[in-house]
Amino acid sequence: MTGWLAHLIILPILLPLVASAMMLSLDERRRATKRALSLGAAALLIAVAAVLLWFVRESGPQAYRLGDWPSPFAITLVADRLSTMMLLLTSILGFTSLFYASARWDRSGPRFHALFLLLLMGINGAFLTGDIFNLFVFFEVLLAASYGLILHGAGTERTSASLHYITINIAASLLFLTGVALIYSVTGTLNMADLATRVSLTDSEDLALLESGAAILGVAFLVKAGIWPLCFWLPRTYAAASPPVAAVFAIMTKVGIYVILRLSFLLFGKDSGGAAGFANEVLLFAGLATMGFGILGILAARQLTRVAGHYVLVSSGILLAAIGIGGEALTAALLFYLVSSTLAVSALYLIIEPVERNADEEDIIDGIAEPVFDDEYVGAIEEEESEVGIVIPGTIAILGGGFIFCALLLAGLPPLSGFIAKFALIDALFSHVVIAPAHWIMIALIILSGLATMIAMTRAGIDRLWTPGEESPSRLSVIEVTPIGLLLGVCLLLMIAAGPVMDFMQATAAALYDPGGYIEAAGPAVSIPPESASPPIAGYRP
Amino acid sequence: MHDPRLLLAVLSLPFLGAMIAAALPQAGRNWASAIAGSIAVAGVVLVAGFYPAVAAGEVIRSEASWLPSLGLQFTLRLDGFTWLFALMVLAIGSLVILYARYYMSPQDPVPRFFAFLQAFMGAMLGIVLSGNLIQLAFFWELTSLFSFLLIGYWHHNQGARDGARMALIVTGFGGVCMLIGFLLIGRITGSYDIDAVLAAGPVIRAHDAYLPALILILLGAFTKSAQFPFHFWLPHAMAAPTPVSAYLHSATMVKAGVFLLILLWPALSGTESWYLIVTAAGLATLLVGAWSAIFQQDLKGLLAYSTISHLGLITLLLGLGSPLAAVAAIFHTVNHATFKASLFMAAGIIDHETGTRDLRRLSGLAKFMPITATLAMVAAAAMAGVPLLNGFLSKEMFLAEALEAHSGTILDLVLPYLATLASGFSVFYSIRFINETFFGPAPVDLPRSPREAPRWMRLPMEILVLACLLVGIVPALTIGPFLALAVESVLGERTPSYSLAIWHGFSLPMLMSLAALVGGALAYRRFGRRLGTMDRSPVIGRLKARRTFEAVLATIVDAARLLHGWLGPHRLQVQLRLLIGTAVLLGALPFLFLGYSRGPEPVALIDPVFALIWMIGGLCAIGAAWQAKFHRLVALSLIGGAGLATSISFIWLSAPDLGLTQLLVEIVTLVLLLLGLRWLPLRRPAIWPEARMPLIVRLRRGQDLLIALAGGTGMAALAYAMMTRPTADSISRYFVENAYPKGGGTNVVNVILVDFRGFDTLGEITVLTIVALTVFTLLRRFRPAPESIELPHQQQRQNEFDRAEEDRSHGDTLAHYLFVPRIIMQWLFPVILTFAIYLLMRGHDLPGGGFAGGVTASIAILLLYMAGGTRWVESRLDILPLRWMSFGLLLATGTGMAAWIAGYPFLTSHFSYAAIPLIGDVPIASAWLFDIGVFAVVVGTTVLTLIALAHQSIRLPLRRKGSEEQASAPERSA
Amino acid sequence: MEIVLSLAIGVLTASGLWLLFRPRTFQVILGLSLLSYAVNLFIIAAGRLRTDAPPIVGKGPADPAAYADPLPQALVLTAIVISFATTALLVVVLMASRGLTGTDHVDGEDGEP
Amino acid sequence: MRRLLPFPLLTLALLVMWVLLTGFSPGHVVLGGLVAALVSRTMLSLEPEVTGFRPGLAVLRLAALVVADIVRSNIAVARIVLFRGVEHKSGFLHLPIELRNPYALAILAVIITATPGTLWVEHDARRHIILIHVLDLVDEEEWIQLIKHRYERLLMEIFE
Amino acid sequence: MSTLFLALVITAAQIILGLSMLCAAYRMLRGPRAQDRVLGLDALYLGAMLLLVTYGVQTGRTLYYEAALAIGLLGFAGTVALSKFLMRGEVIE
Amino acid sequence: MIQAPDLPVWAAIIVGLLLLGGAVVTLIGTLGLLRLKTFYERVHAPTLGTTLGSALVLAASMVCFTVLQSRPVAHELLIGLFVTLTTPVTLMLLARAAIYRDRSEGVLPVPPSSRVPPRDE
Ligand code: NA
Ligand code: NA
Repeated sequence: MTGWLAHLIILPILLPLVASAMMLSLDERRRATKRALSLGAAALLIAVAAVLLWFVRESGPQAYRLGDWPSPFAITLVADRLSTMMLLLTSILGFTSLFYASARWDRSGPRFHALFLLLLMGINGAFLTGDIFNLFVFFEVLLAASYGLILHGAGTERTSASLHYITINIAASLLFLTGVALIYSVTGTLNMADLATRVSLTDSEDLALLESGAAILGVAFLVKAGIWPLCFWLPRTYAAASPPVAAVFAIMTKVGIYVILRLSFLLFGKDSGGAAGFANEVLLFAGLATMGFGILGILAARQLTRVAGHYVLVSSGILLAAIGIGGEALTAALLFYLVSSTLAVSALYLIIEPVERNADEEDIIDGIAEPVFDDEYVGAIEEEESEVGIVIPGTIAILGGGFIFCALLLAGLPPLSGFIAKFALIDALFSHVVIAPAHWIMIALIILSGLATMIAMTRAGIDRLWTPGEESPSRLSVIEVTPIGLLLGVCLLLMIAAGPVMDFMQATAAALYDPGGYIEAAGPAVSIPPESASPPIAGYRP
Repeated sequence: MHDPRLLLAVLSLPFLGAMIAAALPQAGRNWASAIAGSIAVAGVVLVAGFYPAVAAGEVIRSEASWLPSLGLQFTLRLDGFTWLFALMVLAIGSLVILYARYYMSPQDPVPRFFAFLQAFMGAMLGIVLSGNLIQLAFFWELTSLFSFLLIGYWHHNQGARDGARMALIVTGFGGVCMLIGFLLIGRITGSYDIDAVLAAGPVIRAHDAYLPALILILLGAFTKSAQFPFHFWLPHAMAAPTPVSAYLHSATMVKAGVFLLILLWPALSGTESWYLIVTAAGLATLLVGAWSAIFQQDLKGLLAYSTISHLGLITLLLGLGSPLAAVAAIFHTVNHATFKASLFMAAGIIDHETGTRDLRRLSGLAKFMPITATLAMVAAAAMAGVPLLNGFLSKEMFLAEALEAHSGTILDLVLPYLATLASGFSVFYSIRFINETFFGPAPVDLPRSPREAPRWMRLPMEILVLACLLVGIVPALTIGPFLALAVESVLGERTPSYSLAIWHGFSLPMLMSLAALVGGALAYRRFGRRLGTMDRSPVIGRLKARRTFEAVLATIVDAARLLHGWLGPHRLQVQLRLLIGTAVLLGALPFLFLGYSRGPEPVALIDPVFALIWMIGGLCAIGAAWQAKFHRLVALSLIGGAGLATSISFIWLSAPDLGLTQLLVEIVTLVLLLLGLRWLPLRRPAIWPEARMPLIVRLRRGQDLLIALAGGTGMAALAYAMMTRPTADSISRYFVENAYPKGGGTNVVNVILVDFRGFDTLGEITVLTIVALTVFTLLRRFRPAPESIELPHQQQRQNEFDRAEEDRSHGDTLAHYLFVPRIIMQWLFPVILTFAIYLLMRGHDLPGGGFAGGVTASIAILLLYMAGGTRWVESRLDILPLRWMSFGLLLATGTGMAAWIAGYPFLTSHFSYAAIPLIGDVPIASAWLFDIGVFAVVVGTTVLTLIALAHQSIRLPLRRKGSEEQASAPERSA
Repeated sequence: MEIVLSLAIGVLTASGLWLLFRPRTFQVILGLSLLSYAVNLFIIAAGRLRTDAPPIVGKGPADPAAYADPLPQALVLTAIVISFATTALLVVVLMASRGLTGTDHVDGEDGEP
Repeated sequence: MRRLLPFPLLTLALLVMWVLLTGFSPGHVVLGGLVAALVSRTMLSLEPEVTGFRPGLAVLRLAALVVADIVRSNIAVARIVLFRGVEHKSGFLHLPIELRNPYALAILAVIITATPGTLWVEHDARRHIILIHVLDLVDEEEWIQLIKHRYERLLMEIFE
Repeated sequence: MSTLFLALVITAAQIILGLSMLCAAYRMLRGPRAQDRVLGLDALYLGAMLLLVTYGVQTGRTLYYEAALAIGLLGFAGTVALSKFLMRGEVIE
Repeated sequence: MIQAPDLPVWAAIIVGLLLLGGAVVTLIGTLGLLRLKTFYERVHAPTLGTTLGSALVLAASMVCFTVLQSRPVAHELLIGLFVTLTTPVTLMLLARAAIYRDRSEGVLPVPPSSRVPPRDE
């Protein structure tokens, strides 16, 4: 990448930063300007991410050395297939959620747009950075913004939930720092690509220290990813957040997953021995446990937001277990699943609120209905209700359609991308030479999760949308419908264009397995000879 | 005319029609039905057009790229069998659409109905035409989905909602199992393509994974075709509008399972497991369905159970595994579709015209609707297997096959008897259906006065009944060639010779048929009267599958809640214990494997002062841990002590910048915590006196102590191991070497912060900004606890005193208290500001920098606030924290972006000397501008945070007056 | 020296963790403060102990061996700032939670002390 | 000049502070001057009361006196701390005061408090009484005279 | 010779200052009243400041001066806040 | 142990003595914290360190750096000045708060004849 195009890599970080910094000096009353500014920035982010993705697909990983310092001394941003894919996903979610928020949610507290854009900045930064400490910084940016966004609109539940969320994340951040310190103390570098080369050269004496550092670091990421038993805060926090915020939070667990993917392949790739294997087992079993827990949560949920939250856990579990099992095919499948499930959860969070808007505050009615008629069908006779369908008002029809699509996506049923994702995952699991018991368990859990989702979603959907209520449904604004439609449209596109998308994922997985391109782009250039000291030279460094 | 691409048209037309229908206005009944009807007819025509090619033995395939990397093409495939099936789906579909046009009430939002119906038809066609298994599963799940919508079409009825949900869950579950089965098949054969799979039959059957794959696929087929014990969803699906039942339960939905069994019959059948599982399931279904059908009081209920029974019959035939049985199965599939569709239509007409389907209330309708009655009688006779009707032919074949020995088990022996018995039941309920509806005295007290159905509503029935008759009388001329085609394409070389003649002479099957007919009729004569009083079928009725289903679901949910509660504690403390515990465990594991050792480097001599400092620091830390519960202020000062020890350590360990910064942050944090402390409740003494503390609490504390000690020991051990190892070849070497020559600063730490790693700093000030915004946002809505709304008790007392004394006035105590401090703190303000600027400017070369300077400036402002109070300060100083933040961020970012102009990456620093007379060359680095940005952000954020907190106090009087004034001054000043 | 610093880190960590597990928000905040001291010292320790070698270089050639590792120091500075910010936030959330739930228990409900 | 430098003494003090901090060089004097001038202007918005400060010999005399007293008091207090036997009776002391200038009062407060053994506790601005705590309160009257004669008079000279 | 002497004396002075900090810490820990503890903290800060000055002398570097100055100029802010909290129940009114 | 700066003997002696003196005075002050009986007595103790103790230590530093850099170094004066200005503020505020607290709890450290501090309860 040369010329002006080269600076494109940093735009996903700078664009939201500058836009929000500009908004800070704008008065709170100039809402329209702020909306325009933030939506414009979010739309631009999609374009930037798309161009980057296209470019990276054509020409391989690209690095951006901040401050023009040589690698590995500079903080390096790296755009490769994986990171640009995550960027694109983030910017799509960001745009749709912001769009949705402008229906009314951005009015429930001051500075919503600034916080939202800064969240996007943090997420984008975490995806782009090739430096392990800079990753910490961006984690903090995105976490801080997420604290702000959760609290947006205040209220008891939000505050209580965020108290847990913040405390746990601060504790996790301290673990992050500890891990980074350990890794730095052994390797002497922070650049991920450089780490990759240095880790393989580590003395066996120092290996335990390094692995301990990686493990502690891993715990920090696993908290973000929402792994059992470190995930109990997640469903509650997401449920407490306002819908557009929860919708964009769908990407947050994926940041943790992304980092685990990135670092596990860079640091403990195919060459490293026992420790990596052990970590994989931890990931696998914790992932399976997370799936199990998520399934229980989906079944146990009394509110749709909790269903969604536990689905997030299930998807985290699937992704982590799949990382634990490994293999290129499975990695490609998990990437596809990652994209699909993220979009699905996001759409679900957006649609829950209008669906529940009509319903009373009550919980979903429990699974068992009154046994009106028994095994033998005698119902039709006793039912005095007229057999004329009630006219579904447009709102309900649209909501119902959207809701069904979300349910299908989550349960992995056709015609949206969830089906392909599920198929690809199981297919990859079956493609192993030996199908271990853990693989069977995982397959069973994938299926069970789909069923549990279906049970919970039909229960909720029937209850909320099909059960006639006295009130007439409230109005549904176009601003709320459009983003949901956009997200579902993307999922439909993923289904139709499954071939090329899956090809992309496979190439991405292959690149993860052979990170040579990444290391070449972002790692140390050539050994730098010590500079002979001289007075500072004026001007930009040559 | 057999362009393979036309297959795509056949498949997509219904979906297109569905979309059009969905877009129609609610009153568009005629349009919707007309479009749907023409699409179905067009489909029939298109499929019929493929006949010559199919008849020539060709397998028509149309492929498009879909997921090539996973071995998936979007393939449409048409052979003799699927041709017949597709034609059946479309033809009966057309008739049902015509019927539905008249059945559905004008008030119904029928466009939606036709949209769902067509989409369902499309999905069913998708199953039939799929050329690979995954695609088949795809459409399979789609049929579940659309049947859900169709069954729940009258969703204002509880029964419809429950029925729809049950059908979806049961068939959806089966579909997923089937998908896994397919994936296993794919793994065995290396392909999902149906032709490839069919060709690989022997490989599949010999494979280890055959049995699991078989079971999974059968689960899919059985749930879909309502085989025992999954049959219970079908009767409940009768809550759907009758046209839906007529379609779903004759030619489509339930037949999908049968279709799958037939399709994969060549590949999967012929093993013992196939025989045992499929035959047993079919037989059980046959009997259970037939038995239950006898006792139904609802017309549709009777038909539903009869459907189950006939599906069982087909399954049983397929289970037998002999080619002849397969022929019978295919034949009966078609026959059942025709007579059952017409019977459902009859039931619908009766319901439509009389307002009830209750057999006990209906009677003597033949007088009122003679044509319908006649048609229904013919169809029912076909169902009962009366000669000269199509049902008779396939049932004969069934009975003949039942006589054949297949396995050498007990089944061979009992099968003929059970088959005859089931046939007898079938006769029984057929007679009951006709007799109790059409014969007997005229009905009384019906909701509507019965009359003949409209002409066009009867037409579909007439066509179907005609088909029953024609096939029954001249099978070879009508169905013969098509059946042969289908059989040929399924069985291939194994196609047996069979005859479709009506009369094969007196044979054992004939005798069994006769016995069933006579026996059924006699039994009806004997027991028919008593049926009206029974509310459920004997024996089978006790199974209560539906209630079991609901109970199972409820149990699952309850169990899930219980387990979820156990496995997912929501308490923060537990979560933190788990987090730290996990970290300690995982952090320690590598040492368990690789062993712990200190490094080889010698340790430095212990500096007694340093040790002393940490004696103090450690005492403070432990003291804070000890005191934090009841003596918060004390704990706060002790934390300050520990922080001071940390600062000194930084300085001792050659980090003057850190020491300075830590000190400054310490001060601000202390004030911050004190500001927060004002809003906390007074701590009550312990609930339990130490001695009577419950055991569980003791245990929990012991556990906490254990984890805390483990964590502390772990960190200490890690630190020790780290410090005693030789230094790695660190990248900081470069920073030290180049800080001055390339970064233009001698303070390497600062050059790293603003230049080498300025990007981190940019992120860090962003975090500050975000937090300040959040704090500000949150505090705008802040609602204190009731007991902290009042002024602190100290102030209340002091104000009271001021009021009580004659020569004092309100606020005197405070004024006197702060009299001297205010003067000093006020004059220190410019001094501290100067110090702040000094720290900022020297940072690049010596300890200091933007952050330290910014915090110092904030402390200056903070002191003013403490000395003068909020109103005093804000009436004098116009602090615009948001502007500071905005300016700082933009300056820092802008400095970074300026490098773009010269074509360098973001944050590339610029360095030059400005020649100033008298003073000489003054170095000016862009990094310094960046640091000013940091300074501004830090000032803005710290001040905003503290002010927002402080403002809560002056908002209180307003609140106490009950005023809901929400605006706060920082916002106004922003 | 190394052993003293290790012990210091250990004591800070243990005290901080003990407080972190307490049920009152204020205790938790103090615990996090202690933990962040511990972690900051730990990061410094990652650069190995050097006394009297602050990384302030002269204007001539600089020998990296003569100076304490500056990188961990820069990292700690960033960490200090961030932990200051999050502490501020936590204090405010604590206040808000206390105001809304009426208790300063971390779970918003007064159960065990 | 007044407009430009509203607090010349403050500006000068800040400049001196700057030079003390940075070391003397022409560049720093200029820079320090700029900073001092700018920063001292912020005092404008704080609207401090007029000091009424008149620099003169009295300032030096006061300083010398204070230093001497502080050293003496250090020794006295050290004795009390170190030797348990030393008799001391601590207590509060009310002191009517004639000083009205707030700056003078502030400086008195600082002096009294900075001197070991005495502590300015409170000033009642209506009754013009100050409350002092004395570590070694042998003779109340002696203390009153000490403060009034030694410090108050000098301060009145400087400020009023 | 003089360096050795100085080194010893400085270390001795530092230890003495450390002990004085220990006394202050004792007061912080023991109280009995909150004001005692705040007083202890103030004394602790003073000791720390002097310690930093001695450290500057010991190392012959002026780098630590700013930290000492910061304590001298700003260290009182914390104790002021604590005192005001004790007196008024509120730091900023 | 850190290598001490290389000073001429006379300077080393001066510096050493000043340092020791300052440290000892400070220690005496803080010993007061331990030994004095009431808070109002203890509150006097730290002033030893803030006055004479600081002065001596700062003087040591001044001498040391003046000798080392062979030009007058006086920035320690600033520390002295600031400590002198700020310590009284703290002590005043603290002592007043202590009196308030004592009175509100019924302990009267000030003779009741005075009407200066608030009378609570
Ligand atoms: Na009064
Ligand atoms: Na004093």
